[in-house]
Amino acid sequence: MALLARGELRSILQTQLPNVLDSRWDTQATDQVEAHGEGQTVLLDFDAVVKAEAIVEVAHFVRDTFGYDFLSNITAVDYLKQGLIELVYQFYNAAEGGPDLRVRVRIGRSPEECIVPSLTPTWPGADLQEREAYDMYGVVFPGHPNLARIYMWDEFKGFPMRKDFPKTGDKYTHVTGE
Amino acid sequence: MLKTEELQINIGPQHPSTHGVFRMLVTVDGETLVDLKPVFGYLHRNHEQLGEVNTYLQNMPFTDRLDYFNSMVNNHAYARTIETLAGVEVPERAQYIRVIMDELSRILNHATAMGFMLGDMGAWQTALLWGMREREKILDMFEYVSGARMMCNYCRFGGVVRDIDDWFITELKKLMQGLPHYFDDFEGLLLNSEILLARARNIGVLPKELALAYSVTGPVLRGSGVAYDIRKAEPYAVYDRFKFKVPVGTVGDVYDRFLVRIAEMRESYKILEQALEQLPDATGGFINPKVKQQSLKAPAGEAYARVESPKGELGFYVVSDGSGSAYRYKVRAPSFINLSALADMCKGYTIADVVVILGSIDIVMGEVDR
Amino acid sequence: MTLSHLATEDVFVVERNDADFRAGQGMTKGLGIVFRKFRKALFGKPNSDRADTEGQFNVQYPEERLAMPEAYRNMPILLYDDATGHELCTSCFQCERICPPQVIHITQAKDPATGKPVPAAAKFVLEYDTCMSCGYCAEVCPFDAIKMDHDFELSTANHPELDVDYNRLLRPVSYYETIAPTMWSDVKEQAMKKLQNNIKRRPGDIGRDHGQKIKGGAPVAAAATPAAGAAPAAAAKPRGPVAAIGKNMPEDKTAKLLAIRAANAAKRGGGAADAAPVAQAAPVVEAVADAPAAVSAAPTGPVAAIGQNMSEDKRAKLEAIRAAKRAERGE
Amino acid sequence: MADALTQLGFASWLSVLIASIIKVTLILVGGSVGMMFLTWYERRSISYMQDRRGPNRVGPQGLLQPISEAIKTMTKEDATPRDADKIVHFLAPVVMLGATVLSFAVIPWGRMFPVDLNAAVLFVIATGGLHSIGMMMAGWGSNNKFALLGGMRGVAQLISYEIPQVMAIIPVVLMTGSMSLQKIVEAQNDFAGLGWYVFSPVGLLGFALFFTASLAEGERTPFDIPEADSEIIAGYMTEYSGMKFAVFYLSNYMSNLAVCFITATLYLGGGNGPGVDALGGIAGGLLSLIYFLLKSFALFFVMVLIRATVPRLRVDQLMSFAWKFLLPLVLVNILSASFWVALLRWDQQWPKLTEWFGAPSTADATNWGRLAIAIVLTLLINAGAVALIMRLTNRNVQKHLYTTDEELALGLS
Repeated sequence: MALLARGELRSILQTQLPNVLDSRWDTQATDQVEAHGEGQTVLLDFDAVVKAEAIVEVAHFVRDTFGYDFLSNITAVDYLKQGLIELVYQFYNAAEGGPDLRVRVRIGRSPEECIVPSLTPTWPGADLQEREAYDMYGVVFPGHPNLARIYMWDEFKGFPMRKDFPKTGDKYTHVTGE
Repeated sequence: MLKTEELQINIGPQHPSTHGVFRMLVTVDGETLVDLKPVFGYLHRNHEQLGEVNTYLQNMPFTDRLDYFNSMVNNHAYARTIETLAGVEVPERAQYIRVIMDELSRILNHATAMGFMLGDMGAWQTALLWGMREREKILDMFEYVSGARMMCNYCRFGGVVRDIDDWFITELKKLMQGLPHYFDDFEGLLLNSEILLARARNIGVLPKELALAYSVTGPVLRGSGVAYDIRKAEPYAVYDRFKFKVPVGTVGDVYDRFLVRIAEMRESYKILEQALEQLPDATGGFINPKVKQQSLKAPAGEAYARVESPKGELGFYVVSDGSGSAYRYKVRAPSFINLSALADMCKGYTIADVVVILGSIDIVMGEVDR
Repeated sequence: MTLSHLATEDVFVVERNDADFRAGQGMTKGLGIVFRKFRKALFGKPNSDRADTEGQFNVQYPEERLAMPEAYRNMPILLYDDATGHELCTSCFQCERICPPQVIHITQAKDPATGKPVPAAAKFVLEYDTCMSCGYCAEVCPFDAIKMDHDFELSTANHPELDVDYNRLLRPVSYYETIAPTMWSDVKEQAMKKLQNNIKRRPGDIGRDHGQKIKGGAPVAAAATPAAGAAPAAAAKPRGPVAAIGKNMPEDKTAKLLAIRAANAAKRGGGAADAAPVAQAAPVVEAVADAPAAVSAAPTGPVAAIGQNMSEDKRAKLEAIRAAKRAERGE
Repeated sequence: MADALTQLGFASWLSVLIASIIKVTLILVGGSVGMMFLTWYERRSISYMQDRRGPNRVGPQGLLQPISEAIKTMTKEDATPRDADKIVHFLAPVVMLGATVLSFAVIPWGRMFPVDLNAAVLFVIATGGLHSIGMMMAGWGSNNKFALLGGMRGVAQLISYEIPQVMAIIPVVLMTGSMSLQKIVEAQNDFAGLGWYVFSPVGLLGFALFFTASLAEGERTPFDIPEADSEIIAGYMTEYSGMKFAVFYLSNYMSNLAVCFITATLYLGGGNGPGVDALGGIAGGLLSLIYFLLKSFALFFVMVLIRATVPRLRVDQLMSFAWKFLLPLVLVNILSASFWVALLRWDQQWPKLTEWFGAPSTADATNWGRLAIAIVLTLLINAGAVALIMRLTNRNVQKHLYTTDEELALGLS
C-alpha cells in the first residue's frame, strides 16, 4: 500500500501488466515540457498512458495493489491538433493521502474511435462525470447504466466543448424547421 | 394483497427545498421511495468554455459564481492551480490570509447549510437565522477587505488584492469572542432534541465502502467514517503548521453529517486562533510583485490543484498551451460528485427524508451545473 | 478506517450518545434557549458589537444605513479634476481589454484641426446591466481615471438607460475622496501629475466638454465636439461604431498591425483553417484596401470576430450592422 | 340578552332573533379580529426569537399588517385548476371555516357564555371532527399529486389525534360531573379562583396530553405534516390562491384560537382568577375576560415557541407517537381520574354508592385528608405510567438504532 512517485506507474505496468500500456506513446519516456510558441499544446505522459479497453483492468490493479481506491476526477481534453481526445483519470490513496496518480487514455475524435469502457460498475461516483464527458465531448462509455446528456437537452446535436464546435453563428436561434 | 401502483413525482426544479434549480424524478410506492433520478442543467452556463475564452485573470471573478457561498475558497483553489501551472510562489503572509478567509468561509457555510437543512426538516428557520447573523458578520469583513460580500474576487496569482489591516484583525478577534456562544446555542437548540434525532438518525445511511466508491468528499465522506481531509492528506498553504482534528462519524447517516459539520466549525475556530497568532507581519508583502497579473502566460503543460472547500474537494484541472488563456479548464466540483450518491442514499426512505438527505449533502447548484 | 497519514489523536469520532435516556429533556433545553433569545431580543440592547450574539441585529434599511467600507465596489465611475474640469481618462483602452464581460466601449477623441488622436475619450459607454463589478478596470487603469462607486441604488425601469454614457459616469475627484479617502490619497499625487502633462496635450476644450462642473459650479462650455449627451438617441442597442480591435486605432498603426499579423500567419504555415484555440482573428478594417475578401463567408469561418468573448445576441447585432454597411457601400 | 329585549317591547321571537344575530356578529367579529391579532402576535414573537424584528411598517408596530394581508389575498387572482373538481374545490374552504366557526358557539369569553349547552364538550369535539372532511375535499378536489398526498396525510393525522384529544377531556368531565363548560368553569372556582384543574395531577397530565393532541388538530409544528411546505409544497392548500387561500388561512388560525380557548377553559379555569368574584357584575366579567385572554395567549405563545424550535415529525413517526405514546397515557389518566373522583366526590355524584358504603365520615367538599390521599395516589399512578411509557419508547428506539445488515440492504430502518 505504498505511495507511488510521479511516473513510477509506467515502469510497474510495463513489468506486471505488459500489454496494457498504449504503444503509441511508449518511446517518449520523459515528461519534460519544452517551451513552445503560443497555441502549442503538448501531450504529457506522466503516470501512464493506457489503452482504452484496458482502463478497467488498470483501475482495479491500481486500487488493489497500491490502495489508490479513491477516483477523484475524470477529465476529457480535446487535443484538436493532434486529433485526439484524452481522458485523465485521477486516483488518490485514501489511506496514505499524498498526491494523485494520473492514468491517461487517448482515443480518436471520430464517433467509432471515441469509445472507452465505463468505470461506473465499480466506481459509481464516475457515473455523472462520464455522462458529462459524453455530453460535452461525445466520448461513449459502454457499460454505463444510463448514458444520456447531462446538461444539454436530449435532442441537442453536437458536442459543445469540442474545439471545432462553432463558437459563433448560433444555428439554434434561426432554425427553420430543418 | 392490495395492488399498489407506483406514483412518479417531480421534486423540483422549482421547489422550496432543492437549494436551487435541481430536479429529482422520484418514483414512490405509497410514501417510501423506490427510485430517484436527478436531472441537471437548469443553471448550466458553460463556465468551462468561458475559462477557455478568458485570460487567466479575467476568469477569476467567474470562479466566485461557482459555489457562491464560498467565493473565497473558489478563488483560492483557482489561484493555486494557476500558480502551480505558472510556477508563481506566494509570500507567507498571503498564504496565512488565504487560510483565514477559507476558515471563515467554512464557518459561514456550515452555519447556513445546517440552517437550511433544519429548515427543510421543518424547524422554521430559527437555526438558519442565527446562522445568517454570524454569516452577516463574516460577510461584512469580507466586504471590508475584498470589496464585495459574496463575489469577493480577492485572490490574485501570487497573493491577494489587498492586505488585512488592524481594523480587520480587531474585528476578527471580536468575532472570535462571539462564535463559541453561537456554537453552544446552536448545539443546545437541536443537538439532542428528540424530534431531530427521530428525523435524522439512521436516515440516508451511506456506508464507508460505498462512500469511497461514490468518490464523495468533504463532510459527507467524513460522516461515513473515512477521515480523509485534504488539509491533512495533502497539506497546502501553511495548513501543516496548525494543530487541528478531523471529526469523523460512525454510521454515516444524516445525524453523523450534522455532528461532523458542527465539530468542523469548532476546528475551524481553532485554526483561526492559531493563524491569528502566527500571522507574519506586513513586511513579507501580501502579493508577489514580480507577477504581471493581466498578461500572465503559463508554459504549455497541465496542473491540478485542489482545496478542502466546505462542501468537499474542489479542484481545478487546467491544461495550458503557453498562451494567456487556458486550453482546457475543468472544475472538479464537490457538490456535483456528492450528488451521485444521492439516489443510493434515498432508496427505501420517504419523501420527507429525501428532502432532509439532500439538505445533509449540502449542494449548491452554481457548482453542480457550472 | 485508520488512515496512516493521520496521527490517531488527529481524528476524533463524533459521539452520538445514542444510549442516553431521552424523555424530552433535549427539546425542553432547546425551548429554554429560544425563550432566552426571545427575552434578550425583546428587552435587551440591540446587537451592535461583533462579539455579542444576542439582541436585535437587523437594521431598518431605508432609515438606518450601515457605513460602506472604503473598498466596497459596485459600479465603475470616471473621475474629473474639480479645479480644471479635465477628465483623467486618456482612452488607453486598458480597461476595455481587461473587462471580463467586455462592457466598456471607448472612442478616442480626435484633434478637430489635425485629425490626430488626443489623450482623451470622445465617447465612453459602460453597460451597467452586464457589468459584474469585479473591479478590474479600476485596478488596471494606469491613470486612476476609473474607480468603483459605492452607490448601489441603481434600479431603473427602462433598460436602455443602463447603457451609461459620459455625462452620467463622471464624478468629481472630491466625491471619490469622500467615499474612499485613504485609497485616493495613496494614488493622488501620481494621478494628478499624469493628468497635468495630459492636459498639455489636449487642444482646446477636449477632455472637459462632457458637462463637467468646475468648482465655480458653471458647466464647462460645451465646446465644438458634441457633448456625449447629444449623442444620437441610442434607439438600437449599439452606441457609436463598435470598436473592432484595430477599428479606432489610427490608420498607420492598423496597417503596421496587419503587416505583423500577416508575417505571423506566413510563419505559422499559411493559416489553414486552424481555428487556433485563442484565434487572434485578423480585424476586418473597412478602410484598409486589401481587406481579406472572405468576409462574406459563412459566419462559422474565420470571420473577424470582434473580441472572442462577445455574447451571442451582441454578435448577431454586430453582424447585422456590418451587413448593412456592406450593402450600403454596394459591395 | 333575549329577555332583556322582550321587556323593551319586542315580540319574544323577535327578541331571540335579534339577540342571536348580535351574538353571531359578536362571535364572528371577535373570532376574526382574534385571528388577525394571532397572526401578528405569532410573527412578532417568532421574529424576536430569531433576533430580528417582525412586521413593524404597516400601522403602529405593524398592527395593521394582517389587514393589509387580508386585502392582498383578496386582490390576488383566485385560480381553479382546469380539470379540478370545481364544486368540491370551491366547497372545501367553506366546510373548513364552517366547522371552526361552529365551535365558537359554545366557547366562553371569560364568564360570558354565548350559548350554554349542557353537552358543550361533545359539541366542541364534534365540530373538531369536521376539519378532516374539508381537508380531504381540498386534497381530492384540486387534482394535484401533492394536494392528494397532503390531504390523505392530514386526514390520517386528524383522526388519529382526535382520540387522545377526546379521551383527555374525560377526566375533566369526570371531575366536574357535567359536560357543560359553564359548570366546568364553576367547578374550578374554589381556592379563591385558583382551583384550576391543571394543579391536580390528573389535570396536569390531562392538560399536557390535550395540548399536544390539539397541536396536531391545529396542524402546528411539530405536527404540521398536511401543509409541510418543504416536502409536498403546501399540502392540500397547494392549488389554492386568492380568497380561498385566505379562507383556509383564516380557518387554520381560528381553529388554533378555538383550541387555545378550550384548553384555557377546561384546564386553566377560563375566566377564573383572584378577584373576579369580589368585583362581580360587569367589572368582574371584564376582569374574567382579561384573565381568559391572557391565559389563551400565553398558551399560544407556547405553541409559537414550539414552532420556532422543534422540527417536524415524519408521518409514520407522528402516527406511532399518537397510538403508542399518547393513547396509553390518556387511558391511565382516566384510571387515576376515577380514583380521584371516588375519593373526593362519590357522595355527591352517586347516591347509590352512599347507600352501599354509607356516607363518608365528613361530607364537606374540601376534606383535606381525603384530598391529600387523592393527590398522592393519582400522582403515583400518573408518574409511574409516564416513566414506564418513556422507558418502553426509549427501548424500542434503541433496538432500532443500529440498523442490522439486512435492514441496511433493504434500505429500511
